[in-house]
Amino acid sequence: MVGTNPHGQAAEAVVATASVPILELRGLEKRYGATHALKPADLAFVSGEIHAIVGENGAGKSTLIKLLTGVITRTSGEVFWEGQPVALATPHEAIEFGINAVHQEVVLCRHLTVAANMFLGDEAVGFGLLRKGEMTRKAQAILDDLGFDLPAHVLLGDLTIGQQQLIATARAAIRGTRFLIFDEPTAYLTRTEAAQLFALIRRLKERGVTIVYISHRLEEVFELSDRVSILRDGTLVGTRVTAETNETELISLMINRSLEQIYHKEFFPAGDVLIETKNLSGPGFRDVSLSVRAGQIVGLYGLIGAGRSEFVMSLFGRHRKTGGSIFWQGKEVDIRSEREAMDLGIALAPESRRDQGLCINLPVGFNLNLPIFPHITMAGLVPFSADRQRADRQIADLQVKTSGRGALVSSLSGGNQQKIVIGKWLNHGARLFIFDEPTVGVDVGTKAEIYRLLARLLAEGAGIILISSYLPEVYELADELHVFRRGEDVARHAYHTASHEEILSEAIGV
Amino acid sequence: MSTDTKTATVARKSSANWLFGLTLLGLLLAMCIVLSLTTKSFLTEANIMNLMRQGAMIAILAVGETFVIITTGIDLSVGAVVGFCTVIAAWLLTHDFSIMTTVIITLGVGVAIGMFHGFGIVQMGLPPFIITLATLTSLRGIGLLITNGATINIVNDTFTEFSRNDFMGLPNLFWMVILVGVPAYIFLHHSRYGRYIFAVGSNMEAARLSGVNVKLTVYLAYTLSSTCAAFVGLLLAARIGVGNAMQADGWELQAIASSVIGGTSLFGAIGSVHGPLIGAFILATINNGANLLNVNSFWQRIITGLLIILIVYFDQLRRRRG
Amino acid sequence: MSTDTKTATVARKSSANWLFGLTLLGLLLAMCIVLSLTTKSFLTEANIMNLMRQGAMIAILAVGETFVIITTGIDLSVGAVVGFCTVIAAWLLTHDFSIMTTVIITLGVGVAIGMFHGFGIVQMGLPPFIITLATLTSLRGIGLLITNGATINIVNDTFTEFSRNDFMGLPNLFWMVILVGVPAYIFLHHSRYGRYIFAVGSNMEAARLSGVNVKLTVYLAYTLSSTCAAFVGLLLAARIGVGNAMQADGWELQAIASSVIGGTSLFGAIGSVHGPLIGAFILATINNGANLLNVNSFWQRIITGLLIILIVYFDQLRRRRG
Amino acid sequence: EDYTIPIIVKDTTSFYWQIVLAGARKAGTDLGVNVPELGAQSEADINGQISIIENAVSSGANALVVAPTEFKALGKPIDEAAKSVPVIGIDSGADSKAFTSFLTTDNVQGGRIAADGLAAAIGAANGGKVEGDVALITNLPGAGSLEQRAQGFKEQLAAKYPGLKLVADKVGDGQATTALNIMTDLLTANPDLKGVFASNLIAAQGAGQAIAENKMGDKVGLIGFDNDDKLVGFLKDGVIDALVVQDPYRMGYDGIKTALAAVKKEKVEAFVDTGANLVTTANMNEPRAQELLYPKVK
Ligand SMILES: Nc1ncnc2c1ncn2[C@@H]1O[C@H](COP(=O)(O)OP(=O)(O)OP(=O)(O)O)[C@@H](O)[C@H]1O
Ligand SMILES: Nc1ncnc2c1ncn2[C@@H]1O[C@H](COP(=O)(O)OP(=O)(O)OP(=O)(O)O)[C@@H](O)[C@H]1O
Ligand SMILES: [Mg+2]
Ligand SMILES: [Mg+2]
Repeated sequence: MVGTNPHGQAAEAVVATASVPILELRGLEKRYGATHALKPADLAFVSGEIHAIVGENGAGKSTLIKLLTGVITRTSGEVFWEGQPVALATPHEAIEFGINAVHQEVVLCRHLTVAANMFLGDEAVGFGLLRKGEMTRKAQAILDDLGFDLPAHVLLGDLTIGQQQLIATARAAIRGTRFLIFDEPTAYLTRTEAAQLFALIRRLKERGVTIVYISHRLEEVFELSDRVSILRDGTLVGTRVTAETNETELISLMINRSLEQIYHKEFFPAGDVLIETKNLSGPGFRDVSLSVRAGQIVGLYGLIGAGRSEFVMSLFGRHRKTGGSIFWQGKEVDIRSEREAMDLGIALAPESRRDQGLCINLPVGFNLNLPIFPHITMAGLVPFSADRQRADRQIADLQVKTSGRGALVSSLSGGNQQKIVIGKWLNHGARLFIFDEPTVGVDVGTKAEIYRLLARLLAEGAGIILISSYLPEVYELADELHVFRRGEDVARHAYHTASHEEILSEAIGV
Repeated sequence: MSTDTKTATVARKSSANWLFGLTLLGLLLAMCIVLSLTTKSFLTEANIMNLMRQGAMIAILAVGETFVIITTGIDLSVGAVVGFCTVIAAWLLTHDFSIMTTVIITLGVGVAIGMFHGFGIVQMGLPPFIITLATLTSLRGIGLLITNGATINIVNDTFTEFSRNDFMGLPNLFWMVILVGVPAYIFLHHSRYGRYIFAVGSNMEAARLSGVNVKLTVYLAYTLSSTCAAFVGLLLAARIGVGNAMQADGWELQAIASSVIGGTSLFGAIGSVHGPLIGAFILATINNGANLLNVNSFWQRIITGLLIILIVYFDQLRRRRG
Repeated sequence: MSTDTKTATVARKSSANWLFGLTLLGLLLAMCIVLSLTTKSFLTEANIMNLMRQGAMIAILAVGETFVIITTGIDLSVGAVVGFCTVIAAWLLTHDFSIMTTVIITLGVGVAIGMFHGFGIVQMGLPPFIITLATLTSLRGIGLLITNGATINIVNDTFTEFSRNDFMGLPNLFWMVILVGVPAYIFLHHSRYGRYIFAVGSNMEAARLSGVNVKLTVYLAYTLSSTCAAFVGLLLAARIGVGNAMQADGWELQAIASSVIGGTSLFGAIGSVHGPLIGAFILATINNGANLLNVNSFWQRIITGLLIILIVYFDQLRRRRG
Repeated sequence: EDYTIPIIVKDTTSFYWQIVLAGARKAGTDLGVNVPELGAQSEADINGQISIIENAVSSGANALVVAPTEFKALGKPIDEAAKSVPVIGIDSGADSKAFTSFLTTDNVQGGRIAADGLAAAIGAANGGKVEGDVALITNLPGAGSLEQRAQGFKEQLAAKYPGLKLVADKVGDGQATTALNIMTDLLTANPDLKGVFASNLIAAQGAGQAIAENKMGDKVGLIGFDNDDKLVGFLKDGVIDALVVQDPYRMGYDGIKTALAAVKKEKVEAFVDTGANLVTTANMNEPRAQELLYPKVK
């Protein structure tokens, strides 16, 4: 089923002649006004290979992909498809060649069904009418075949963001019959789902599909790819055969310096209990009892939809609890609004930056200061200087790659947007920081910085709840690790007292 | 996994979707029953026929408007297009064009206006609110210029009688609702471009990335809306027997209200064809009922406003509980 | 059309934001210069004073409307609120309330209407379009009921003269624009709640999770809009010397158009106070100029529509180019 | 026996029509007839009025009293209605022979009277010289009676007053403020303007206000049409020189009375001209003028 187009005819298997480039870039370049997002690049993709692309946030990876799929138009340069120059001016044209992509931010229609999304733009039609039943059946068959346990008839908007990502993958797989690009596909996936995805990618490769794979997780790059290209600051700095390189080399090419340790972990003596829940229940989770002490990171691990986000949303006053109690520094509290939570000293960086974290069409400085306007307001007005200073300091501290505090957040690359989501809470003076998937889409260098930042917060006497679906992250950082499954807190481990496998099986529930 | 619970709720929602249409219909029926009991004249053949005639034109406008709203747009010009097209039709008929030619040219004018809106939105990048507001203003001006601020009499009796006559026991005007509604339903819910209208309204970027011709889809939605309005212009010209550019003032708001009462979301991507039709007849029934009950015309306005709030509110509630 | 080009546009625009305001002002000045050269009466003190009076009311409405539009809402009721408040003011004055009391009560009515809108949107979850459309309909009805469909003649000369008189060489009505505009500017651009209005318009959920009281902000925006409208109602009552519920019909569209011409985005999160003010005076100048040039009233409508398209189009172009 | 005779006016939201309704209401109480008061949303809302007529007939009225919004458009619907019940026309005509009786003011004649009044006012202000620039302000396009007034006004100017030149023929949007703005701009653009005819209540309110604001009452003659407290005030102050006043109260009253007679199969007058009168600052205190200026609305 994989690699078949929606009408069911088998795609002609492409015979991989290893030396013929299926797609070749010559001097491809993209400018956004003053920003030089991609400097003239030459690169050839060999038919049938898995080609990884790595680079820091804002290095130009997504830009390259958007150029190849006709989403944006190039400033200059040429693209050759099987030796012929092509325009690739519209997505439609790219799809005609069999080029498709799973883009970084999930771009599908929430209001349409899964099946409708999978066949969007290429519907099955008979006598001018849509064959809805047939499409739903086919979509379901494809999903089942891929091993994705997802229904085809539901509205896309009712799935979690990770599940949406899988649908996007399935969709691209049935349409990108020759050349398929994945832009950070695992950012929202858990281990099991990532494993399903890798299986899919390998099957596609067997069918002769050329694959471009972008990820910030280097172990994935080594697990999957044949060759890897490195982008730094819009410049293509090199291409390596994966088997002939190593992590250290890639990192030094990416950030132009070496990085001895990504997971920066410091241990602090546990202080007083900041927050404690007793049998807390709410929408999406029940009976959770845990506590966080100053100087401590409590990690929450689980599969997508395990209820971790729901749990912290209740701590933060976004949802009302339905049972149990919350104690803040020993006193029972009822947190009814986000503002109340903030006033207690709780900060929350939510998981979806686009939906929950950022005012995307407002300036960087505005977003950074949004939670602290009440603190810097004087006589009802926000003084310019305070506004400016605080924003500039955060931008410098977090090394946000932006033209300034006045730039709109939407002009930042994904990883830099994530820095804003976190950065807006650092000025707030909170004692308990809740980070929900803080490193989604963040490059290794920045990740290391964020981990250092966590340590700094701990040193200042804060406590942290860290949610991550990326096991190594919580595993390496959490002083205490809770495993969630179907809304319940099913296991608790002290630092490094359980193996990855144990934790994973607790999360899956086998 | 959570998928199971989600699937369940979703399944309930999507099955409630059809029920929802039914329930609005239920509301309409309930109103009719109450009026039948409280007035002796509501449930008479003559009155039901009147009601069908009175709701028909807004119903057709609301269907056209719905296409546009689903794409997250808005078409403020429909009332003006109706008025303008009464003028075009009247002018053509008084200049001895045949009815057939008149109908074709008038609908062609509708198509042209819709294309112009598409052009403004797609090519010039104007907000739909602005371009259709501008056409509203200009079209009234052009219509007034053509008639020199007066009215054009239509002397063609075949044409004017059409709107008064019946066919198989139903008013011709109501047949026109069916004539527009059935193809519109098939188009919106069962054709490829109908689906693209939803896709564009849901996520324009996603639609574009999927190879959907977004521009064409936008053109299509506005053209359909203006063409429906031109068609209503023909019906109105037949009904009032004159061409007058100031007619159908404010009908755009009634069409939009009908559409929203019928469950269309102004944020796009949610809507149907049957909903707006029911919405339009609910509004017509409110007016008809108020007249029959001899409600003071000022109270009638107040009640209409309150009922709109109530209907949409309960509709939201039901959908939320769905 | 793609997000990227859009984003790029906006990014550059934000630095050009102030310039953009200036350039619209440039357009206004250019129109004035052309009219000064083509008519002998435009550049007379009397006419400039008239122009200031003529643009003042829509300008104030547009400012109020802008708050709402920035939150991604819309307030269709402002015209009806103006008409309704002329009735309230006239009724109070003819019942021997003092001017002070009349002003306070009328503004209080505006606040109440705005709160009601906030309630409908926040608590009942109604679309802004619907709740304000419903108030539009109902308020006209209530106003007509109060006046019994007629007009209330205001006999208080101090009150009616206010709109005619000048202060320091500028018409009182224009001073009222300044009186509203300056605090509105400070509020929107420099106060905490002003910023929350932008945040809510950009991403309601993100604003909420950042501790913004979203409900209060929405209440605030609608209350400001209705209060501006009530204030304009007072000014209008003074200017035409009567209370009449049907006045200011369609002013909501003029206010929205002024706001959009002034650079406000109907998708929310983009807007200013100076933009809508300039937009309103551009529209007033178009009408004033057309009258002075003795352009046929029907042509005047056509030209207004075309100019709206042109102005918004070139404005978009300029913003795109930065 | 209980009779129901609805009165259907053009637009319930204006004072003029409220006077008509008041007359009809009075007739209703006097004669023991049930009189539903109906009307369209505006004077241009033809379709709305047709629907109201349809509803009134099907709701079992014994007769209808109708003020047609548009001559041609209402012809067929009135023919249709007259098949079931007697129809009495008031105020304006319609293209139908089915009216049992007809009580109207001739609006074209009203326009002529306005022209005469304006000429007289200009003559009085300029030492007998009837010449100079004049203007016409129509409140709303597309309303039949306003078109007829404009027509009569222009015809009379052309026929009788060659010295008066119509320099501006302005059409507003139904708003007093628009009429006010138009009038202000007219005064600015035409410093030699001698007179203006504002052809209905709202237009006259706006135009009067502009003249009062600019203190041009002595220089510019203003003729209004119809009346309310505001306009009578202007008339007193000399802002308005004359008002063309109809007898709406009588139209309403006699409309119902005639309709009742028709229902009872009594003989009724087929055509009654209720007349249009010129009320000037000079004659406004005469009893008949007072009766017309201060109708018993409540
Ligand atoms: N629409 C835009 N307007 C202006 N600049 C842009 C736009 N999109 C991207 N950029 C800039 O182009 C550069 C490259 O961005 P791109 O999204 O390609 O980075 P990336 O390598 O995909 O990073 P990440 O790993 O964070 O996704 C960045 O500096 C970014 O700020
Ligand atoms: N408002 C709600 N009411 C009831 N149940 C809900 C609600 N919102 C979410 N849920 C359910 O709660 C469960 C937990 O979802 P949640 O998104 O919190 O998981 P998570 O562990 O944070 O995973 P992810 O990595 O996707 O964020 C899901 O089964 C979801 O369907
Ligand atoms: Mg990227
Ligand atoms: Mg989560």
